[in-house]
Amino acid sequence: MSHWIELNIGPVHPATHGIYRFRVKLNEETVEDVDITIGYLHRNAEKICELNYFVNNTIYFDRMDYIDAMNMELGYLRAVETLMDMEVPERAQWIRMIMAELSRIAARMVGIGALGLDVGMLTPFFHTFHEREKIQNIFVEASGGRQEVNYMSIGGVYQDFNDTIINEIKEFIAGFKGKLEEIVKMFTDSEIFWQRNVGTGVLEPDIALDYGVTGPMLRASGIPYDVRKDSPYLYYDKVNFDVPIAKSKDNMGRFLVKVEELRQSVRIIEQCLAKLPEGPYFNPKAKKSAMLLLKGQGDVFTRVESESGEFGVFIRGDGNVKPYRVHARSPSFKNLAVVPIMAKGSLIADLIITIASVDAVAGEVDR
Amino acid sequence: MSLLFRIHQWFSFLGNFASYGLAYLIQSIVVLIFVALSFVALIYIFRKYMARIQRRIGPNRVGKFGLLQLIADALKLIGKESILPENRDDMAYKIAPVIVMIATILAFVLIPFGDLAYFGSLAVTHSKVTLVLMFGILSIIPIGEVLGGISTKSNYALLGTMRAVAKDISFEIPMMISVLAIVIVSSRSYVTGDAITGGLSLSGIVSNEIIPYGIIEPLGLLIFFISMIARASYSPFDLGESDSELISGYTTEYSGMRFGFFYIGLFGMVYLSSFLISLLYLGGSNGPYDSYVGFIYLFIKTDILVLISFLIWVAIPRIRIDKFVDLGWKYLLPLSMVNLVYAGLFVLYIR
Amino acid sequence: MYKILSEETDKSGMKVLNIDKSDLVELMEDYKNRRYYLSSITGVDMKDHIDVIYHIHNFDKNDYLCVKVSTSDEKVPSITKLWKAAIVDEREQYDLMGIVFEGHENLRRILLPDEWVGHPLRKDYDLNKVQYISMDRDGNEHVSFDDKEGW
Amino acid sequence: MKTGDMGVKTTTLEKALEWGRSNSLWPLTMGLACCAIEMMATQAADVDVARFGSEIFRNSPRQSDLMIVAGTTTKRMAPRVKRIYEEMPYPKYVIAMGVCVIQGGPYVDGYSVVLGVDRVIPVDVYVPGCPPSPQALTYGLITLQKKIRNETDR
Repeated sequence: MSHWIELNIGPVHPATHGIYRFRVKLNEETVEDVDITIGYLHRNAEKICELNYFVNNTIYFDRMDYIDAMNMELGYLRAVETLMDMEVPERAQWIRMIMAELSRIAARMVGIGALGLDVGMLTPFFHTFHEREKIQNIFVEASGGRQEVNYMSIGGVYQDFNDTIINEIKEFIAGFKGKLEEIVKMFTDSEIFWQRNVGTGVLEPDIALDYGVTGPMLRASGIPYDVRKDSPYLYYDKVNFDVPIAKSKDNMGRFLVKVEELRQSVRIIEQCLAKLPEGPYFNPKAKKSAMLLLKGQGDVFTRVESESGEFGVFIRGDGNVKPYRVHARSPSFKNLAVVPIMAKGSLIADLIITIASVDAVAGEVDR
Repeated sequence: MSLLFRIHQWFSFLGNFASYGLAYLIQSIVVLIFVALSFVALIYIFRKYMARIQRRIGPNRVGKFGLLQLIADALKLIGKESILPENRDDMAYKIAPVIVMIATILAFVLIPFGDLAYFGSLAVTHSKVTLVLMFGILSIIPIGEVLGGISTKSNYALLGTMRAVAKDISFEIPMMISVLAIVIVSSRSYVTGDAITGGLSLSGIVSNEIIPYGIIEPLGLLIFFISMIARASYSPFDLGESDSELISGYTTEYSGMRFGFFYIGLFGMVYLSSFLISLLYLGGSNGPYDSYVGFIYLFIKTDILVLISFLIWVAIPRIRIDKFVDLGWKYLLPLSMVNLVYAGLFVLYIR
Repeated sequence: MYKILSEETDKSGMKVLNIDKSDLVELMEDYKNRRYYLSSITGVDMKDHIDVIYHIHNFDKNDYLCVKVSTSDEKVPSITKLWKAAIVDEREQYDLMGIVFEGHENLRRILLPDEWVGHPLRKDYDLNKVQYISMDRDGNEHVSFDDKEGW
Repeated sequence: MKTGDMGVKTTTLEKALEWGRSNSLWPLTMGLACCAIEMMATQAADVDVARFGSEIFRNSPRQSDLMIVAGTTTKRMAPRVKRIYEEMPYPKYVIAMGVCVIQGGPYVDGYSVVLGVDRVIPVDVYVPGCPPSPQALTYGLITLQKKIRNETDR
């Protein structure tokens, strides 16, 4: 005998970090079936991109994965620069790398803090946001924006690094190393946190591949795939870093992979700071007065590693100043589709943690 | 000499019956006002303390240092519209917060507050069975929660109630058994080894508790503390509410002052459970010169316990319901049985 | 056996296979057996026909491949039998571009409500015709062009 | 004064209620898009909106007084925003956070964004920015508090 309850989680619910709706069929506390409805944040970015100049579209990509804005910009600009055969000066590439990694750290800080809230720990959230605030101060110094930065532009970056920014980054990195361990300790020292994460939300690697899952979720299932390592962009081939994987395939594995990636990000930033050369920070072909005249022709599909996985951008240009078609292959969109499989048969409390560990961002799912 | 008797003497011109009635009333009000004030201070401390742990400042704009924050909250809740859900079970919906509120107030009246200088004993109730009454009342509060959860006909509230019931059943038995062990131990004075009476009243237990029972049976203290966290239902055992999963569990559909009652019930339970632990296991108002400042001892012990509770609240994640039921039945219950046998052997030994 | 119409390299150095849409499933099956996985599906409205572009990816060799199909009647065979990832991708392209994937079991709109009129990423979609969404008590969505039926 | 003849007592009571109301605005967690993260930052350590009495972010609309509409409201979300607004008990207030909520923001050309949440629900305070910084949101909150304190003087 079974007692069905149909529970509606979302669109606005503390556990859905963003707005999607999970219609959960419950047999007492056990999840029998999950039906995901998305589209509550469909902001037609792809349509608007067709109406705007190439250079203006960066802001819409900023707002896709809104917690990891730098990597989104980078994804778009890589595509545009490939389309236009635009060279990016060396200094600008290193600056982009530093910013992309900082942004990755900032995004992870939100994810980890929210995971803490979801398991019922209030405290780590505030500590992670304190760290995130420091990164945002660096962004403000560099670009003027806190979160949706619009820092990179075609052919380089908006503004050069000055000594203040470099010192701030160095200061942040120095403090963050210890702070990260402290935050992680808050989680891993708790027996209950282990109890709730180990063995829940298991994702088998073949299912993950079948559904097109990428990013930390795929790595936590045991497949060491990272765009930064496998097909390096910027200068990721000139720095040393490791791609962590987890064998356990569960929520705890995902958490630990994310944490280890934070450590690797710190490593990358340190190497970048050491290697940062002097030189121009934008390509003179894309100077401000000429930006609106940049044209592109042909098809291009490039990808970068964003905080939630492989972010690919497809652009078709018809030789005009506006793109003919822009399409984003967003990782969260795919990652979210496996939630029903991961959650089936588990308790509702596990479902909540599974959703948190997927860490999908609504802006990127719906675009 | 007790405060009750003194008030009775002041009003003795009204005759025996009326003056006793008046004395009970006045003292209840005095005690409740005191409890309410300390309760307000407690929530203020909780907020500041939590903020401090979380690198924040906490309320500091309302009144000096934000002291009036809770008054503002209360005023707002009173002025708030109370929405009645359409599919509610009307009577159950309306009566549930009242049950929680009244039970919380009643429980505070039963506490023997100890002696204070000129006033003597501050206890309101001089019944011989306050222990039984107290745990009776503690069992009434869940009824309010269950009624509130089921009557709103909301799925979140229903799930929250199911969890709350499962939680209540699995911890109340170990709790009661560990209290039984206290009653057994306090049936004989461990100073003289003589049989003594008064083991069913809180004040009787406290008066016999020269060495705190927490030292004699630490296992009992542990079980009782865990049970009391579950009873007060804060993190890690806030299963009935579980903010991030079930919005706010059985209180989801309550608004305005009706929600305020539940809110008071939650914090009141934290306070009450700290009182109970310090009475039963930490010696209550016992200490040097306790006939003058016993009340202060009780108060200090309780407040330290409250702070420990808050620390647990903000630092520990929520346990999953099946793990909690496991904990209750597989660990707490056998342990409390062991504790009970140990208490019996202890009594035999001191005899 | 499938026939590759032409082979080229696009600007990012990716190999592009142009094929006829009747060969699509066969070709994809072949690549699936070679451990390729679907990465994304993109539809491009070229006014007289629609290009459907599949990106597939081999994780062992780290090889990206682009398969292009063009259709003039908005219909393309579905590849959901091969990869589950295609389920959401095809629904999205159906929703925004109006490509009908034949053989997809659950081809509903995914980002917009079911009653929405038109496919917004088409070049002939009229942005000036504003549509409004309202919701009844049970949470069902209704779309209309009348702004009074909105909120 | 509402009725005119009720005398000083009513005014004092109303003032007290207003004071309580303005100092204890419990916001609803209504994060819709990008601004939600900045709303969380407002709640978090460095800005700490708890100083102003908005400590408790309630998850249930029944227990909250203030709806901070943080992020782009799409047409699909608008009826739901309205329903959640209706679920809140009076007195209730709305802060529109970010330009998307105020008039559509960068998505003003599109087909699926509501051009201003004030077409759906009444808004008390507008906080512009994309997204507004936590300081701006705090300023908006203080403005709302001032507005509430002057309600009966109208």
